[in-house]
Amino acid sequence: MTVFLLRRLMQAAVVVLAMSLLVFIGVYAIGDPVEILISPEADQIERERAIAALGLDLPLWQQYLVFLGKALQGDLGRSFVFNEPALQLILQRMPATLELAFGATFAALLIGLPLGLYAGLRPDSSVSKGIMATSILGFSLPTFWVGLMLIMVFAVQLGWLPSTGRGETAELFGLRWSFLTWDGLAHMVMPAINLALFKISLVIRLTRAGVRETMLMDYVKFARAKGLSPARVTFVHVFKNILIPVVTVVGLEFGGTIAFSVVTESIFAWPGMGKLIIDSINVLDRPVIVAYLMIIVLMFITINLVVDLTYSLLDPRVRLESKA
Amino acid sequence: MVFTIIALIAIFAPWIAPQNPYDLAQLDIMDGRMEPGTVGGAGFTYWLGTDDQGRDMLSGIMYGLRISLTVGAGSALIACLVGASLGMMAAYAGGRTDGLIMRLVDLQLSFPAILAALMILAFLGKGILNVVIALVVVEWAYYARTVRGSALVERRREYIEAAQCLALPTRRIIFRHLLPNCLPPLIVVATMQIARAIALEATLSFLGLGVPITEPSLGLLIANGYEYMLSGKYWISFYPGIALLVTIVSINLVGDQLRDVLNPRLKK
Amino acid sequence: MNDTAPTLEVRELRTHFFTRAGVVKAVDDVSFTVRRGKVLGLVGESGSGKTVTGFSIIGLVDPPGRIAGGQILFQGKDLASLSEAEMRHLRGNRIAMIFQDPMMTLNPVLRIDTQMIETVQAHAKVSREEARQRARDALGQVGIPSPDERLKSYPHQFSGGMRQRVAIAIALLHKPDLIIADEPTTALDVTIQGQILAEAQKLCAETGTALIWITHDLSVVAGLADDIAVMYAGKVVESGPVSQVLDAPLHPYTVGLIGSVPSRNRRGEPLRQIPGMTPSLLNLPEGCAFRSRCPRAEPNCAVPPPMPEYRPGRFARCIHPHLEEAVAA
Amino acid sequence: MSEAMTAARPAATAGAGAPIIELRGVSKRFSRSLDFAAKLARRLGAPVREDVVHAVDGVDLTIHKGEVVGLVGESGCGKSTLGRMVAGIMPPSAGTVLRNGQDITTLGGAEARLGKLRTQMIFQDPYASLNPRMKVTEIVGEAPLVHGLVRRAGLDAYVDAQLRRAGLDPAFKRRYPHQFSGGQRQRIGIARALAVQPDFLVCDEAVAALDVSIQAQILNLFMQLRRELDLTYLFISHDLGVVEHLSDRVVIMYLGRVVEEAPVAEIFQRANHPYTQALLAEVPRIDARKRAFAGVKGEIPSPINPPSGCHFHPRCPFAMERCRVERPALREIAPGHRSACHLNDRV
Amino acid sequence: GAGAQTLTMAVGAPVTSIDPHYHQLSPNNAVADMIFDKLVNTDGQARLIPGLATEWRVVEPNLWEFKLRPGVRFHNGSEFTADDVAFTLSRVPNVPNSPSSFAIYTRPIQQVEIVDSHTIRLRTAGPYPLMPMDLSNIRILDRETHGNATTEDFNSGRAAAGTGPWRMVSHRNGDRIEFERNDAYWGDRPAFQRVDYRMITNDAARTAALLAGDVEFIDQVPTSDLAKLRTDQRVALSETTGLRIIFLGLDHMRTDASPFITDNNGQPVPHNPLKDVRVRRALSVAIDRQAIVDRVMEGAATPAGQFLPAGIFSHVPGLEAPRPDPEAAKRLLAEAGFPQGFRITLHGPNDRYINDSRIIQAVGQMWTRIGVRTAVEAQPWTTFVGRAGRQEFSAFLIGWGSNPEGSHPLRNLVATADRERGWGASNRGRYSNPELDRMIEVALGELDDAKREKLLQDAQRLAMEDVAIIPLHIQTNIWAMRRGLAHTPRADELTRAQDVRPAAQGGSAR
Ligand SMILES: Nc1ncnc2c1ncn2[C@@H]1O[C@H](COP(=O)(O)OP(=O)(O)OP(=O)(O)O)[C@@H](O)[C@H]1O
Ligand SMILES: Nc1ncnc2c1ncn2[C@@H]1O[C@H](COP(=O)(O)OP(=O)(O)OP(=O)(O)O)[C@@H](O)[C@H]1O
Ligand SMILES: [Mg+2]
Ligand SMILES: [Mg+2]
Repeated sequence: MTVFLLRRLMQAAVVVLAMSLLVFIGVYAIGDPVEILISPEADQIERERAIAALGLDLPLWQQYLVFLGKALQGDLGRSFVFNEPALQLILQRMPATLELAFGATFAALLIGLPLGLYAGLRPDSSVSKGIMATSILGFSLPTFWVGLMLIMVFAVQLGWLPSTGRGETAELFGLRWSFLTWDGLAHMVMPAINLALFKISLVIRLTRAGVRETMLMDYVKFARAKGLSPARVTFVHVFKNILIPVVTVVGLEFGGTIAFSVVTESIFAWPGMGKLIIDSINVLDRPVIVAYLMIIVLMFITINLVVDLTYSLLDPRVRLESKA
Repeated sequence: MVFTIIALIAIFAPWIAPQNPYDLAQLDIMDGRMEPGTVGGAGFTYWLGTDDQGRDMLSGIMYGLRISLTVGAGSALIACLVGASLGMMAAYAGGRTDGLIMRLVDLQLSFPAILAALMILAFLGKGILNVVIALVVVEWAYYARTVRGSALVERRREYIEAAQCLALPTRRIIFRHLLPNCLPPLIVVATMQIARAIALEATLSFLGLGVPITEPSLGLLIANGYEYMLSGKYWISFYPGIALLVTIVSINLVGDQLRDVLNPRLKK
Repeated sequence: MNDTAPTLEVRELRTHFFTRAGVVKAVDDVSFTVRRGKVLGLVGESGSGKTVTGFSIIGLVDPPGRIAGGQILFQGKDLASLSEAEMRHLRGNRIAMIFQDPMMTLNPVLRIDTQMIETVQAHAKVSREEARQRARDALGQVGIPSPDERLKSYPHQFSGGMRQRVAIAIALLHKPDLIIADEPTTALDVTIQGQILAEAQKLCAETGTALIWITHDLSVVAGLADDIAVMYAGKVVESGPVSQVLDAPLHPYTVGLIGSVPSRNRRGEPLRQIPGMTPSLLNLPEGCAFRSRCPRAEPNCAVPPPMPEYRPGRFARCIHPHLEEAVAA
Repeated sequence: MSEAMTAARPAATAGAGAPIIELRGVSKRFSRSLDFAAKLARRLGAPVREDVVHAVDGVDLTIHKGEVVGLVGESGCGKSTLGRMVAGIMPPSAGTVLRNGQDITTLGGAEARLGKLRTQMIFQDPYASLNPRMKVTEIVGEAPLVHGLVRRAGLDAYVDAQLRRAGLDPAFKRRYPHQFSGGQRQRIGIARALAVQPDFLVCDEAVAALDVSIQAQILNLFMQLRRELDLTYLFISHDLGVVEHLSDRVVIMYLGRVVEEAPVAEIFQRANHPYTQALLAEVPRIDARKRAFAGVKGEIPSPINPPSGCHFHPRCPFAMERCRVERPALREIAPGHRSACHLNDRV
Repeated sequence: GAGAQTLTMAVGAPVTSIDPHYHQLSPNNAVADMIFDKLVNTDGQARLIPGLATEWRVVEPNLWEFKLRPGVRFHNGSEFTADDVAFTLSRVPNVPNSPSSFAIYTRPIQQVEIVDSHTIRLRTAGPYPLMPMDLSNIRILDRETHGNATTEDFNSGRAAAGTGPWRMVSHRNGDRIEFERNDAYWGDRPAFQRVDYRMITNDAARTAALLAGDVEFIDQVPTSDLAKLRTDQRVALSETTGLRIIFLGLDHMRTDASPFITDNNGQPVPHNPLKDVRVRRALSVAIDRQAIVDRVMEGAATPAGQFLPAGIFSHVPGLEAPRPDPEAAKRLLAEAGFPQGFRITLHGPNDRYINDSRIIQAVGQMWTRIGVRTAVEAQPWTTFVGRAGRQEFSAFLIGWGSNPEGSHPLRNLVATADRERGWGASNRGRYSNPELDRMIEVALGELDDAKREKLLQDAQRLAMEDVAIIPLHIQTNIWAMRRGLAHTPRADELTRAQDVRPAAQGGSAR
C-alpha cells in the first residue's frame, strides 16, 4: 500500500511537472496575452508597462523558473484577468464542476445500469435492440447541440426546468453546493444529463457486454444450481461482477467528464471550472490555464487512485501490492 | 451497405453535388437561410434549404461528409498506427521502454482531450490537416493502451512461444503473429474513436477552432445552424445532424462487421 | 423408501439444441438408474453429452437447448412436469451439482460465507447465524481446517483442491438425495484428486446420497463407482455394474476405450487405438454413430441399433457385441 | 508385430548414447524487481519484499541421444519452465544448458539459430499453440522458408510431406486451425515442429488435453516418429500411466526440484522418495475396483514461499526434524536411480 | 408590484473585476457604472453630461477646472470631496498587475490642484480639449475607503463602495452579481429594489433564458434570434446605433509583395496592389454593405462610409457608405493594371464581433465577383489579434469601439504609428499619410469645439477618400426584455441596471 501510494505520488510529480512545462510553452506559442488584454487604444508605453506588470518581459525559461519557484511555495501565480490567485479562482469554481460531474456520473449509472442489464439479459428482444441503437446516439450527437435542444424543449417549450445558471446554493464545508436545495437540483438536471449522455451510452454497453459474458460463467450456473432465485442470481452474482468494469471505466472517464464540462458549462452558463478555463484560454490567462491543468492532472491521478482502491474493494482478487 | 452509400457520396461529392459549397463565387448571401424546397436566385432548387451564406445544404452535407469522414477516419487511422506501434513496442520490450511509453500515455490521458485539441489548434491554426494532427495527438494513447493490454495477454500464448521456438525473427513475431491477434479490440476502439473524432471535431468547430469556415464539415454545419435553432430555421442544423447520425451509426455497424471478417473463425 | 428404490431413473432422455446451424442432439436416448448410496459413473469422451445430461436432470439447460423427450424420475416424480419454482426448490436442496473447474464455480467477488449462507437460506427458513453455523459444519465435514476463518475468505485465497471441497460442502448443505458431480477432479493433481475421491466415497457411505460421477477417465470410475454408463455421441452405448463392464465390455467402443488406456498395453508397444475421430453431433450418420470407426461394422449397422439387455443389468447398444471375449474373460 | 521388436531398441540403448542435453545446476527465478518507489518505501521501513518464484531450483539432468525421459510432477512444480529452458525459449537464471556439449548461450549467429531449431517443442493446448489467424500451410511452412530449409517453389510439396508424416490429409492445408479437432490440431503442431528437422522434442503435456481414444493415436505417432527419425524426447506429463508406457527414464519433480530419477521400471517397482510413493499410490488404476482413496494430506505449498529444507516435509508421513532444515541432495541409491531424501542416509 | 422589486438581467460578457481601474473592459465598466460615478457622465447617445462634476471649463489653455457636486456620500457614508478626485487620479496609473489600465486617460494631467473641497483644477502640458471625455472613463473612489484597497478587496465586496446608484451585495465570480438600490443616490432613483446581474456567455442560452422567463432582460441579442423576438408578444427590444465600426484593414506597409496576395496562378504579385488607391476603392465599392446589413446582420447595423454614426460629434455629413458598383470596381481594377483581378486571403476573427466570420465570407463572395478571388480565413481572436498586430495579413476584418469624437478613431486607426506621440496604436495596416497626421495634430490642439469638429471632419474625409480603411457598417446595440420593461439604450454598449425601468402603462420599449 505504501509503495503503491509512493509510486503514485512520484508519477504524479513527474506528470505535473511535464504538464506545467508543456502548458507554459503551449500558451506562449499560441499568442501574446497582452495583445488581447490591453485596451486597443493603449499606446506603446502603456503596452510595455503592462508587459512588465504581468512579468512577461523575461525570457520564457526564466518565467518558467520563477513560476516553479513560486509553485513550490504553493503560489501558482495570479490571474492576469482577475488579479486574484489562480489557485483560489479555480478552487472557488471547483465545487460547481465537481457536483455537475458527479451528478452526470450518477445519472449515467442510474440510467445506464438498468438499461444495460435489461439489454444483456434479453439480448434478442426488440426493446434491447432499441436500447442499443439509441445508445449509439449518445456517442454521436454533439454535446452542444443536445444541450440546446434540452433547453429548447424543457425550459422554453415546456417550462419544466430552469434554462441556465446554478440556482440557489447552500453552504457546506464552507463551499456552495447546488444539490442541497431544490432549486439548485432543478438547475442541475439538464446540464448533468447533457454531460452524462456519452457516459450513459458507455455504461449501457459495458453493462450489456458484462452481463452477457458473466451469464455464461460457471459460477452463475452454479448459483442457479444452488437453487437461488433469478433475482438473487442477477442482482448479487451477476451484478457485482459487472460492476467492476463499469466502475473502472466510469471512474477513468470522470476526468473526461470534467474536461467536457467545458462545453456543457458554457451552454448552461454553469459557473464552473470549465467555463473559467475556456474564458482563460480565450484571453490567454496563462496562470489560470497552467494552474487548471495542474489541478486537473492531480485530480486525474487521484481519481485513478480512487478507482484502483474501489476496484480492489469490488474485486477481492486484486491485491494492491501486485498492481504495477 | 448504408456505409457504402455514405462513402460513395463522400468520395463523389464534387461530381454529384448540385453546387460547390466551397466556392464563394457560387454562393450568394441573398440566397441565405432559404427554406427547403425554395428556388434560389441562380434558378435551382435548394431541396434542403440554404444556410446563412446561401450555401445549398444538400451540397454542404455531401461535402461536409467528405471532410468529417476524412478527419474522423484519417485521424483514427494515423492515431491507430502510432498508438498500436508504441503499444506493441511497450508490450514486447517491457521494462524501461514500457515504463516510458506508458507514462506518456498517462500524461496524454490526463490531459483533457478537448483542451489539448484546443491548445494544439490554437497553436497550429485551423485547417483540416491540423485538426487531424490535433486529434491524433489526443487519441493515440487510447490505442496504445488497448494494444499493449491485449499484446501482454497474447504474448503469453503458446503460439508465440512456438514461434520463438522456431527461431523466427522478433520483428516477424511481432508483426505477423502478435499484431494480427491484437486487432479485434483495436477495431472496437477504432470504430468508437472514429465516431468520437467526428464528434470532437464538431465540438471544436463549435468552439471556433476546427476546420475552415468556408469548408464546413458536418460538425461545423451543425454548429453554424445551431444559432438559428431558436428562430425556427431548423434545417440548417437538423439535416447535417441527421447525416452525422447516420454516418456514425453506419461506422459502428461496419466496425462490427469488420471484426467478424477479421475473425478467422467466421471465415468460410 | 427402501435401499434398493432408485433415487433417480432416467428414461430415454433427449436434450436437443436448436441452433442456427441445425439441431444438435447433445443427448439422444439416455437411460440409467441410480440407487440410494450408490455411485454411477457416467463416462464418455468430450462432447458426448455428459454435462448436458447432468444439466437436464437439474433443469438448467439454457436456450436454445431443451428437453425433447424422455422422463427423469426423481424419487418417482417426473421432474419434467415440475414448475420452475418447484424445480428451484429441489435444486441445491434435494439435488446438488458440483462442476468441473473449481476455479470457476465460486463467484470470485463474494465471500465464501455469503455463497454458503445464501444457499442455506434459499431452502430453509433459518436465521443468518444458524445458516452460518451450518456452513461451518459443512466445511468441517469436507475437511477444511479452521472453517470459521475460512468462511471469511474469498475464493481466490483458496487452492484448487480447497475450492472444490468448498463446492462439495455447498452441495452437502441440505444433505441432498442426489449429487451430480461433473468431472470434479479433472483439473486437480493426482494427490489432491485422491483427497476428493476419498471425500466422495465417505459421503455416499455415510449419508446414503446417490452420486452421479461424470468423467472421461475410466480409471477413476473403476475405483469409485458401482455402476457405469458409457456415452458416445449423445447416447448411452453400454451400461452395467463396473466390474462387468470394465472386465467384459460388450460394445466395440467400450472395448476400444479400455484398450487405449496405456496401462492395459505392453510398455513401449503401440497402443491399441480407435481410428478416426469423434463425429460432429450436427450430422450424425443414420444408425450406429460409431460404425465409421468400428472394426466390426457391418452393413446392417446403418439401422439404428437397439439396446438389448444382453445379461442381467448389462445393456449394450450394438447388434454384434463382444459376447465371445466376455465369455472368455 | 515386427514393430514391437524395433520398439524395444531404444530401451536397450538408453544411457548409452552421447548426452544431447545436459542441465547443470539450472535454476529459474521469476521475480518482480523493486522499482525506485518500492526501494524508497523499504528504506522508509515499509515491509516490502521482492516476490520471487523459484520455478526451477538447481536441477541437474542429462538426456542422452535417442532416449525418452519422462518428467512428472504436480501442477506448478516447474515442469513447463524446465521444458522451456531445455527448448531454449527461456534463458535460465542460473546454471548452464549444454547442447551436444556446448553451452547454448555462448553460441552465436547461425549456429545458435540452427541449434535452437534442432530442439522443438510440442505444447499442451492444441488450441492456444496454433496462431488462429494463420492457415495450416503458413503455420507449417513459415519457419522452413524463413530459415532457408526449403525454397518457395518446393514449399508446397514440403508442407504436404510434413502433414502426411504427422498423419494429416494435405488437402486440409488451406484451412484455419479452428476448423480442426483437438487431435488434428496436435498433429499440426507436430508437423510444424518436424518441418524444421529437429532431433529433440520437448513434449509439454502434449496429450493431456486430448480424449482418451485420440490420446492413444498421438502417443502412437510419437513412438512411430521416434523410430523413423531417431528422435530424442523430454516427455512432460502428469499422467503416470502415459509416462510409464512411453519413457525409458522417469524424473519426478516437486516444487522446482528433482526429487527422484530412475529408469522406468525402477520407479514403478522400487519408488524411493515418499512423494513418489504417494503419487504412485494415488494414481487411479483401471484394474483397481472399489478401492479406498486416501489422498496425500495437506495442500501443495506456494512456490513463492516454499517450505524450508525438504519441500515435501509438511506433507511427508516420515518427516523428521532434519527434513525441516536441510535440503536433501539428489544421490544415487542404486545404479541409475537417484533420490533426494534424508531417509536414505539412515540405511 | 412585487415583481418589480427585483430585476434579473443576463449579460453576454463576463465581468472579470469589480475594481474600476483594473481592466479597461466594457463589461467591467458597465458594472463599475452601477457602483461608482464619474465626474463626467455620458447619456445614451454618448453626449457628455454632468456627473459628480456639475460643470467644467477651460480656465486657461493648459488648465481645466471642475466644480464638484456637493452633498454626495459614498455607500459607506463618507463624504465625496475634491480630495477623493485627487486620490482617484493618483491611483489610476498605479493599480498593481493591471493588464489594461486607465492610465492613458490620466496621463495628460500633469498636475492636480485642489482649489477647495468641491473645486479641482487639472493642469496639462498643452491645450487638451479631450479632458472631459477622458474623465468620463474614470470612476471616482474614496480616499478613506480605498486608500489601500486591492483589486481583491473590490471583488470580494469589502471595498466595493462607490457613490453610484447601486451597492453591491454579493459577487460570484463568473456567475452573478447581486445589487441593492442605493436609496441615498444623488441622481434619479433606480426603479428596482434589487438587481440580479447574471452572466450567460452563450448567445443561444441567453435568449433561451429570456424566453423561458428565467431572466427579464438580456443584452447582446444574437442577430439570428432577432426575427423571432420581434414577433414574440412577450418580448420587447430596445436598440440604438452604436459606436462600434466594423471595417477592413489593408496592408499599407509593404510596397513589395504582400503575404496573402497572389496572381491568378498563385504566383506572388511583386508590387502590393493595395498601395494603389484605385484598387482599394475597387475593393470598397465591390461590397454591397446593405446586403451584409440585411442578410448577415439581419438589420442590426447601419452601412458605414466613415468612422462615426450620424448624430455624433464630428460625424461627416454627406459622407455616405459607398454604393455597391461591381462594374466600377472592375473598371478601377483594370485601370490599376489588374484587369483579371488577383487572389487574396481575407482574415478575420470568429469569436469577437457580431457575425464576424459570416461577414468576411460575404465580403469574400463580393470580391470574388469582381475578379478578386478571395479565400476566407477565420480564427480565434487570441491568435488573430497577435498576427494582425504584427502586420501578417494583407486584408483583415476588425472592429473599433469609438469614443464619440472623430479624433479617437483617427488617432488610433489611421494616424502614422508613433511611439512618442502614442498614435496609431491600432493602425494594424500601417497606413501613413503625413497630411492626415498634420490635420489630426492641429485638431487635437483646438479647444473650440466647433472649430475642432470642422478640422476633424476634414481629416476624416481625407482618410476615407484615400481608403485608409474600408468601413463596412456600424453595429446596432440591441437589448431584449420581457414586455413591461423599458430601457434606455446606450450607444456605448454598456448594460446597466439603472437604464431599465418598468414601462409606462401600455407603453412599449421601442
Ligand atoms: N448451448 C449449446 N448450444 C449448442 N450446442 C451445445 C450447447 N451446449 C452443449 N452443446 C453441445 O452438446 C454436446 C454435448 O456437450 P456436453 O457438454 O454435454 O459434453 P461433455 O460430454 O460434457 O463433454 P466434456 O467432456 O468436454 O465436458 C456437445 O457437442 C456440445 O457442442
Ligand atoms: N512467466 C512467469 N512469470 C512468473 N511466474 C511464472 C512464470 N512462468 C511460470 N511461473 C511460475 O513458476 C512456477 C512453475 O510453473 P510451470 O509452468 O513450470 O509449472 P508446471 O509444472 O508446468 O505446471 P502445470 O502442470 O500447471 O503446467 C509456477 O508457480 C508458476 O506460477
Ligand atoms: Mg462436460
Ligand atoms: Mg505446465
